[in-house]
Amino acid sequence: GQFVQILCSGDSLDPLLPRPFSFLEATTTDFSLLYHVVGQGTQLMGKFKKGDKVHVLGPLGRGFTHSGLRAQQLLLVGGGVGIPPLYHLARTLVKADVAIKKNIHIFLGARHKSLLLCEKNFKKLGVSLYLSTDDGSKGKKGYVTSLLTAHLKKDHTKARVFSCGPTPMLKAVSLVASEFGVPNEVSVEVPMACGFGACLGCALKVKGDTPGSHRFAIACTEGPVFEGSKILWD
Amino acid sequence: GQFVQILCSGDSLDPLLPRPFSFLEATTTDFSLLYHVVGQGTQLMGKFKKGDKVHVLGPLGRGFTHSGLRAQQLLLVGGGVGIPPLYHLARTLVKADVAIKKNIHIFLGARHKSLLLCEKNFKKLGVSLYLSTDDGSKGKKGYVTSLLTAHLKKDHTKARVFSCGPTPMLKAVSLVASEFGVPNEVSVEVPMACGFGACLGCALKVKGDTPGSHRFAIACTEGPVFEGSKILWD
Amino acid sequence: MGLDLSVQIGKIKLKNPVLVASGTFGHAKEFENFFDLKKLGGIVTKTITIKPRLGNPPPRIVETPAGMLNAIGLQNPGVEKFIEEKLPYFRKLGVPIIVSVMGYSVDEFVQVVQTLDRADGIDGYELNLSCPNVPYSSKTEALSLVKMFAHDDRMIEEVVSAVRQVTDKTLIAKLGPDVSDVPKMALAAEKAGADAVSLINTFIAMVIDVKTRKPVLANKTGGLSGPCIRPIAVRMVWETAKRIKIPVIGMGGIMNAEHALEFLIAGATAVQVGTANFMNPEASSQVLSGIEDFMKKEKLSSMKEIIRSVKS
Amino acid sequence: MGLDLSVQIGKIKLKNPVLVASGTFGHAKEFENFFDLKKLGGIVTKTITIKPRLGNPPPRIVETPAGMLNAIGLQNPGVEKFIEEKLPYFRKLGVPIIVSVMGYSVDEFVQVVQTLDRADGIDGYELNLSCPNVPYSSKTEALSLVKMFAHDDRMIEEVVSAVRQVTDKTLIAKLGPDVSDVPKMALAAEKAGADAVSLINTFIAMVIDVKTRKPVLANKTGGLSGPCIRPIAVRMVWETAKRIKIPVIGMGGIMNAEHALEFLIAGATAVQVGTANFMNPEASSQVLSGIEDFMKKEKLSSMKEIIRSVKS
Ligand SMILES: Cc1cc2nc3c(=O)[nH]c(=O)nc-3n(C[C@H](O)[C@H](O)[C@H](O)COP(=O)(O)OP(=O)(O)OC[C@H]3O[C@@H](n4cnc5c(N)ncnc54)[C@H](O)[C@@H]3O)c2cc1C
Ligand SMILES: Cc1cc2nc3c(=O)[nH]c(=O)nc-3n(C[C@H](O)[C@H](O)[C@H](O)COP(=O)(O)OP(=O)(O)OC[C@H]3O[C@@H](n4cnc5c(N)ncnc54)[C@H](O)[C@@H]3O)c2cc1C
Ligand SMILES: Cc1cc2nc3c(=O)[nH]c(=O)nc-3n(C[C@H](O)[C@H](O)[C@H](O)COP(=O)(O)O)c2cc1C
Ligand SMILES: Cc1cc2nc3c(=O)[nH]c(=O)nc-3n(C[C@H](O)[C@H](O)[C@H](O)COP(=O)(O)O)c2cc1C
Ligand code: FES
Ligand code: FES
Repeated sequence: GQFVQILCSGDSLDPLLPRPFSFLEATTTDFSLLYHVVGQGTQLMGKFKKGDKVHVLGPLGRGFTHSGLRAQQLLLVGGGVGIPPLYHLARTLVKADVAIKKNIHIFLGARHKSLLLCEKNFKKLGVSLYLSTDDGSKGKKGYVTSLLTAHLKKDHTKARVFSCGPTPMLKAVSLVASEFGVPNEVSVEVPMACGFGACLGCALKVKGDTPGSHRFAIACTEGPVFEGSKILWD
Repeated sequence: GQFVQILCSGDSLDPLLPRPFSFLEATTTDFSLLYHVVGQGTQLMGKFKKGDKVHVLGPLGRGFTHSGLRAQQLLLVGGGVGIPPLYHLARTLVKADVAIKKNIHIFLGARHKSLLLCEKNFKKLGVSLYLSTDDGSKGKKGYVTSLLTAHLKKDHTKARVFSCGPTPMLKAVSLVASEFGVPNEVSVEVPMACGFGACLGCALKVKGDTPGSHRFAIACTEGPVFEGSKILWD
Repeated sequence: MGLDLSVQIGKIKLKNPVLVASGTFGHAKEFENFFDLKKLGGIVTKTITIKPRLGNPPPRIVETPAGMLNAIGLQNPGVEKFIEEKLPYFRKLGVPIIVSVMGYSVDEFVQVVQTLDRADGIDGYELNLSCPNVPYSSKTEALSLVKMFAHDDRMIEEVVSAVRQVTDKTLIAKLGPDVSDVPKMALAAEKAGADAVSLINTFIAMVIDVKTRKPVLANKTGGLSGPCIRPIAVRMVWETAKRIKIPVIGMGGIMNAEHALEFLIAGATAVQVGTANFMNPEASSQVLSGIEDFMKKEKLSSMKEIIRSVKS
Repeated sequence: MGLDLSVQIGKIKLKNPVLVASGTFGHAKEFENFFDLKKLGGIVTKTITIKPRLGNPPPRIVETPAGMLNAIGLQNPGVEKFIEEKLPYFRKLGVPIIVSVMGYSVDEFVQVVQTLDRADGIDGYELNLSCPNVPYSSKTEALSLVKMFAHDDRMIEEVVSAVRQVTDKTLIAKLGPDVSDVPKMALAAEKAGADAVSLINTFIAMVIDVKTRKPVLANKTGGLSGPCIRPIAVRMVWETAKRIKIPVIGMGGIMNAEHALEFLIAGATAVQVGTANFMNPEASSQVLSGIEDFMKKEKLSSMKEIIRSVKS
């Protein structure tokens, strides 16, 4: 989904580059986000104090499709830090009355139950929730794609898939969706420098204009949401 | 006086080098220091929170003479961030009973009264205090050296001068002291990288072994306290 | 009394010395919501080649201490499409447009410039002689082993002379830092008719992922830019400005006005803001206003009082 | 099964590949309270010259983004006093001692090494061909304009050959990074009989104080070291190790084991820890234990499995 670039280090030049984070919730006046501490930048973010001024740039990028979804069955598949943007999507669709709650199905996967983000948020929103963990500590043991496959087997009429998470998951989800001939949008996570189209650093290999050809899409402006079928996975 | 090197930036490499700070108070188990926020490093120090772990190296360097001072008149002249180490000196001398309170005279100078550090500490210690500010906002208007000169004019028997502060002040104090033929020790503030003799970055031009010659002393290990008369001021 | 920030680079009178560096400013449009682009002294475009280039596969960037590596691989639409699709927007901005060009041979350099010269709205060219990410070749047999134009003064002379013959527009030779003697390279460009030199392009560099034991970038090496290289860039500008008569355009890690002033004082006539645009899209505009503030504070009225004013 | 971290540099068998870099480890004594110096793979001393040198006037150092400049000016007691006053302490440590030497002429290089060769307790020499802070001269007329030995392959060959003739001890040529073609310089050293090359010395660089308009360093320029230069250093080690047969000793911004491993994987046989010693006197010992941890985690038993293992 759409994202912001945050300068985690203030005046310090190490780390130098801003870090991209998706919205968890957002209005026209404020926003929240949810992140995992994985390295230097997110560690520094953990030290932010109430009242600190932080350099934030956004909203950036192209989010998930937000219209024409009323009569559709919406399957949101998320893993890891890809879950918050899906909550943002679900919430926005429900609030804007673009989709009906009962048509929204959320599939979440994680290594362990402690990494299943936003579970409560989704519950509060009142959408149906399907959980899986690699170690079986919560929900179904295994990958989230098997939950998705099971669901699509039962019913894939007017289904549309939206997913966000680690690349291997996106690839797997994309494969499943295309098996069932269901449209799917993925929000990719690629290394970025600027986040707004200035550096061309965030290349993503996608299908070219002619069959068999490829080109490099600029993920921060063309994406981060792409049609899964357009991406040339490694 | 003796000092510690503090890594202000934690894991970040900018700023890279540690920053030197003198002791304000120190025991064998803990210490305190007092600093002015002047740049990136001290700004980051201002964000330290109770409970934070900070990389500190010390005590480093050679401090002021601490013995043989009983019968002497001790004149401590400080300016700016050179004041805390003089408080440390006065306090240590008094606590260790190396000097008698009434023999200790403190001369402090600053641009403005708000920069006259440690005034209360000295008062509590019960030593006599002479203040000056460049703008006359407190004490005598003008430089601290005129207070020192006035005092020495009245009485310079068995006087010894100890000073710490900006280089121009140290130079002026050193000149006054030598005019009166009074021994003086200055604690210099020079840029440092390591602080313990590894880099040879903290050169201070001092008199060489033969008359008229010079050499570069390593301020962090030979000093930061030097005999004022040995230094070749610019 | 008004401040006069103007400087002259070849035939171009820049109203101020702050440009944006090639490859770091998208197609300019990406910045239009951040500040009034008209403020800029000039814009140097992403490097354009004769044919479109897809660029390198990802990963193309990796962060380093106070810097970053990039191996974009000169992704660009090619000269024809550039003229058709990108140039009209630049033209509208009303600031000097310097098109950065590169070729895989002297001929290609000439062809790109000739093609661009037929289009309107271009004020000058910056010859990217030093892009480290693509293999080069030269017509001259003996030199064909040299990997980069910028690494050999004879090749620099060859390219600049050839291009000089086909255009009257301002010609800037952009040099790379990975050489023993930058002034020598700059002298070669000057001799061949360049109106200015731009210093510096990125350093060839590498980051290895210890876990996978692979270079992080798909291209293995990339160009190092950002504040980490600034002290080297300032030295190069300083030693070069003393040796050549044409102006030097300085860059490398400029994040704010103080850094830009460092380059100007060292001898640069103008500066380019690069990597800083990524962290702070308003960086170039802030550099400009910071220079103005400095001039006011120091009671200076023209750039002459700053450029090459370093004391020794 | 024990880990074997040993590596061979010329005639010296290092028990592990972690050395400390010239000019960054005082006279070693400064570090004795921080860790057991016996742990080190070896120590490279501050550069020693034939006569004592006072060094440069202050300021000698200035911080830069993720790095620092130094212009110490080779302050050292001269070879005689070094042998008398400093060497005995080194000798006692029981780790390989490599004395860094420099001369203002080929003759001086030879003389310093000859003088040292008469003393006990020295395992090898590192020829500092690249110290950027002092003017050089060469006997060979035509080359006398070259400012630095390290900038010219013929001069490197001249010095290394001359020294090679007067000592049987391990000879390491330390090269500077400010050249177009590092492998070419390394090949010259190899050809002349060096047992290894050390890469890299500091980059010549400059910081200007905008308020005073003066270079911050009294010497104007200084050598840039620290993490900021690491990506360039890794690239230079990588491209050099592919081209020469003698081992490369890598350095430049190593702060921890991961950085050291980057150099080793890129092609270095050993590494030196420099600037990191200033921020963290235990850095070299932590680099060593970090390499051991890595080997245990990855189930490696010898350095062979790491050195030049970069995949492409
Ligand atoms: C469009 C977009 C939206 C994003 N939204 C979010 C979000 O809402 N919440 C969130 O927590 N993160 C999000 N991310 C990922 C986030 O940007 C990274 O986790 C962050 O940049 C890491 O910065 P760091 O300095 O802490 O780690 P770094 O020091 O940059 O990396 C530390 C280590 O973690 C690894 N690493 C880096 N990124 C990730 C990752 N995403 N997952 C696992 N390991 C990683 C690196 O390879 C490295 O080994 C998003 C990324 C993109 C591109
Ligand atoms: C032995 C020794 C003991 C010291 N003890 C103390 C102490 O007890 N308390 C204390 O506050 N400071 C002390 N200092 C000075 C202190 O180390 C510096 O103020 C500090 O390093 C500045 O770090 P920074 O990153 O905040 O500023 P920097 O970014 O390094 O500098 C910011 C700006 O301030 C200027 N600057 C640097 N140092 C000073 C200074 N001392 N005074 C005025 N301007 C300066 C710089 O030139 C620069 O323009 C001591 C210095 C030494 C050598
Ligand atoms: C992502 C990126 C792309 C770049 N692309 C080009 C380019 O196409 N042509 C060119 O001449 N320089 C290119 N450069 C180099 C910059 O123009 C500039 O010379 C260099 O980055 C140093 O300045 P800086 O440190 O301010 O970024 C690029 C730099 C970056 C970071
Ligand atoms: C303060 C300082 C002094 C140095 N003195 C010498 C020296 O005398 N001889 C030498 O060959 N290299 C000297 N160097 C260079 C280092 O040995 C090393 O090559 C360089 O700093 C890069 O490594 P680093 O980034 O880990 O410091 C010095 C470096 C520093 C920072
Ligand atoms: S991150 Fe810079 S163009 Fe996408
Ligand atoms: S600061 Fe390094 S030797 Fe003094």
